[in-house]
Amino acid sequence: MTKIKTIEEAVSLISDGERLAMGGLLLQRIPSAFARETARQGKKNLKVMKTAANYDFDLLCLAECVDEVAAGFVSFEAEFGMAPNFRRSVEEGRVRFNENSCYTVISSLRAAAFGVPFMPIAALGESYLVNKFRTVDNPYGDGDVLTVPAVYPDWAVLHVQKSDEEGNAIIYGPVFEDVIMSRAARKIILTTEEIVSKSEIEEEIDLAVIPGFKVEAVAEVSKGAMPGSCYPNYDYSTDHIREYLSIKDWDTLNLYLKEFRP
Amino acid sequence: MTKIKTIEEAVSLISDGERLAMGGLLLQRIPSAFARETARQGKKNLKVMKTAANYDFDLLCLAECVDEVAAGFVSFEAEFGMAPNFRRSVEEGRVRFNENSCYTVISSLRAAAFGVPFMPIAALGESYLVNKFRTVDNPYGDGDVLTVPAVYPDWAVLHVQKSDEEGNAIIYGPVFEDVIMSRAARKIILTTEEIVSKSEIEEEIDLAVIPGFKVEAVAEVSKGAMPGSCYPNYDYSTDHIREYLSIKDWDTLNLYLKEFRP
Amino acid sequence: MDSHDEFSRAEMMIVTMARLLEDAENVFMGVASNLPFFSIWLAKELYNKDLTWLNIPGRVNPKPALPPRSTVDFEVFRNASASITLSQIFDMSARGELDVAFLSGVQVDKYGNFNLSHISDGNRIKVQFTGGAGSALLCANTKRVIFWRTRHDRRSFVEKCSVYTATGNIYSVVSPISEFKKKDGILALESIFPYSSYDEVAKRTGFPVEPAPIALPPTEDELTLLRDFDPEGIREIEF
Amino acid sequence: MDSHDEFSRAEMMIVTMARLLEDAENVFMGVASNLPFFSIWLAKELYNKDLTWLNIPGRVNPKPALPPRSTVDFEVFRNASASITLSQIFDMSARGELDVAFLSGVQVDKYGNFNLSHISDGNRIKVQFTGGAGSALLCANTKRVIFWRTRHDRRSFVEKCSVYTATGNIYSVVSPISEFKKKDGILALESIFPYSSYDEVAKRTGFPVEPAPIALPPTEDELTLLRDFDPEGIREIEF
Repeated sequence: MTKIKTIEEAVSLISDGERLAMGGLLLQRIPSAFARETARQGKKNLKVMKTAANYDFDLLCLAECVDEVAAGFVSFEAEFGMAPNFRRSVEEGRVRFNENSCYTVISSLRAAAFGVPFMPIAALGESYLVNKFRTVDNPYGDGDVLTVPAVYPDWAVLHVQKSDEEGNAIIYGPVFEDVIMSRAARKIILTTEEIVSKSEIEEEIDLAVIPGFKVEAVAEVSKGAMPGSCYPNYDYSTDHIREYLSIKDWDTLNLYLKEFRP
Repeated sequence: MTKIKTIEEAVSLISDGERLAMGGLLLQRIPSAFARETARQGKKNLKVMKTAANYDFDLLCLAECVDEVAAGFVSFEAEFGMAPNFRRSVEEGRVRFNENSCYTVISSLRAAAFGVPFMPIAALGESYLVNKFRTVDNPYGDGDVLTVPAVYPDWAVLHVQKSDEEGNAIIYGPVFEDVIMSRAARKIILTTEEIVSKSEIEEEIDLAVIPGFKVEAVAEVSKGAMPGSCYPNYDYSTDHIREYLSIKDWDTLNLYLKEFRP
Repeated sequence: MDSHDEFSRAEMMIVTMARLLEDAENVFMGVASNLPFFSIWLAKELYNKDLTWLNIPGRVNPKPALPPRSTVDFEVFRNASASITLSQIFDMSARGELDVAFLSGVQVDKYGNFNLSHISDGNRIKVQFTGGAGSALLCANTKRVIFWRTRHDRRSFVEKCSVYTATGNIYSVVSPISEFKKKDGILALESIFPYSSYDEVAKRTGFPVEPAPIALPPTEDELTLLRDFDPEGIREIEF
Repeated sequence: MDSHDEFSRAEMMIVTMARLLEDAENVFMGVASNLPFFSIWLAKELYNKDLTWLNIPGRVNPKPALPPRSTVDFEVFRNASASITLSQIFDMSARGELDVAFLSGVQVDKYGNFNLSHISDGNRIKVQFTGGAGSALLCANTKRVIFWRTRHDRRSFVEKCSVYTATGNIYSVVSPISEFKKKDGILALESIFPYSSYDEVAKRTGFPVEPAPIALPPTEDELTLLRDFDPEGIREIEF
């Protein structure tokens, strides 16, 4: 059963207000084209989550598509500095930053992936994050145990190097939390550098870690992670990132979204 | 730092009474040579765990090396029938069968791998297994949640296709619970079809799922899973399994252990 | 082949179970599941090509060239659509995402609960069985469980199991001579296989059964496909 | 290069942290960890070749040909000994198996607790920082945490952080002009870098400091290795 859709069709599956776990990490293998199309379609009130993010989350803040960012870290790092639109959106009160530890993001996704209401976690010291979570009595020993609640994303949105038409996909290089996101989410949207034959996936079956059965759409988007990198296909684009970071108003954003299709 | 040892040296690291999570599943990629050497060295009171086992656990029962088997399923399946020595050992009271669901074995290992004292699990209906486990109040909703305790194996004993001298190892084909066992255990012993160069591991870095840092020994044992299979290297041996299943006394066992070295 | 020369008991069981998969999105077969293997394979060929086939090695939609002789046969590793782990399949069940699981046991009772654990004598294990593998989870959380057993006698089909390995969402129970469905919490005879009779089923069942129609025998299509795929008769291994 | 021409502040920080790794079995560097990258690389070259190097992409013991420009630079993916996931590295910390983690923050207080979250004004976020990444877990559960910060001023080194992103096992705090060690729950000046002075450190620190010896400058070996490996000066990117 083919799941092939255009990126426009894929993004149109998302409803305002839904929760998206977005794959990749920082600038590597992130669903950038998906984020741009989401901005073009003017989605609203999305909730996005990931351990450590920059371009995709920052753009969704700039385009006013999100009302909650759950993450451990949002920044473009040393070369480019902080994520300016994320930061401004939070400081101006348009976006709620549900700060987590990267570890608690993962633990919440694990609970959802495992179909259990919470996950016990290690102590977090006196971090203010502890106040967000509840403890239970250790049923097999003394003391209590900190927990995080399951968080079920409506969608895992992942960018991969190869997928067949059914959404069976291969990830090369670090998988980050993409596999656990795919298990935790109710449904999956893939963007892929390339749609390949089923036999090409079979040849590397041990790396085909995303099965197609929960995939609702596979959109072929070559360079779909740009301006991020997609190992080993291409590295990130400093020029593109600097151009993006220079956007200050809606007109420039619209021009940018027209220029960088998809 | 080289971890290369002979299979004899590797087994000698194990102390009587320790808990071993043994890799592979049923007849595939099981640490058979390790089990035979354990029998030769006459280890005692070991506790072994795996989801679904046959030859390795049955042999350790026959050789009276174990006092507890924790598993969901122990059988040679249709072609060869039940695991006779496991069964007799349990029925005669020499071995305690700590019956689990395969799922609760995995969940106990997950808790250990995650360093938390227990793992919440899905309901198990009215299964008698429920009596082994405790519930906690759901901290984020109504009702209570069944849990299993963390089980920390002293050793994960895994048979792999390729390892370098430091114990960085590649598994081809289904990994079963080998990865989670390696994370849950305090230390790891590997047997490997082949010790290869570090650069050979690097060439398939995405499949190098066992890092060497907890590995205490890597023993090169070609055909180390026999009479089980080791995909794609070799299939299981019906003749060998039938010969093994015909063993009825200590003399025959000793002859068998002499014949099949390592 | 059995005494009747048109089709075997194994074949009758296989097609009965295959026909139950017409509307299943995904189906899991566990350890030691020779007959379910053929049922899922046949269902994908004939009735439900989009069915997602899940198994212990975690190869999604395997494409075996030959029938496997074990749960971990290379035929179910080699060609497949994607990889998942057994633990993740259990998680799917825990999440309520698994449609059908095939399970077996040594005893099944009139409530559809079953025993694959042991027969005990007070605190002492008298007879140790294989253990229920994943069944305690799967039976309680999978939408529909098809229980299959290659023997049908009063020691297997009992009023009440001495111990419950697994309970829950039993949907159908298939034996060599009949099929039961769970209705209002009780196993009710659904059909009698063509070479059997109500009397035989009633005599061999340890709880009361009401009469039921005769099942449709395997079709020509079903038999041809099965026999071409399995010339060596691996499907008969447990008979 | 800084005003002093023999070595830069970045180099002084790198070698100070590298020397702390002599007896570490494994070391994790998180996101945005330019200087720790060089420290771990140098420690493996000079002081502790068996050290296990863990990072966000989960490549164990990467062998970069060039210094990376980001956390997810291909240089730390390409060649490595094995693969692990970030989640599994956090699990190692939860299990008490992680020896050293490098963490950073915008504010650190005299108790060694730090803030990488925000400055708030009652319930309103006034200044949003990047978030602490994995630090709440890592600081509480890793055996030794090395906190590094490329600025040393009274806004960064404070009496008490307004909010705690992470607290716990701070072992050393390294700034461009000095190193602190946590003693009896309080940060105590451990050494003053050769181009600085007690007065400067005291003036720039928002809590009381006692005098301490001058640190050993980078050795010839350390500098040669670093400069040969990093001719473009990636190590200076945050200065």
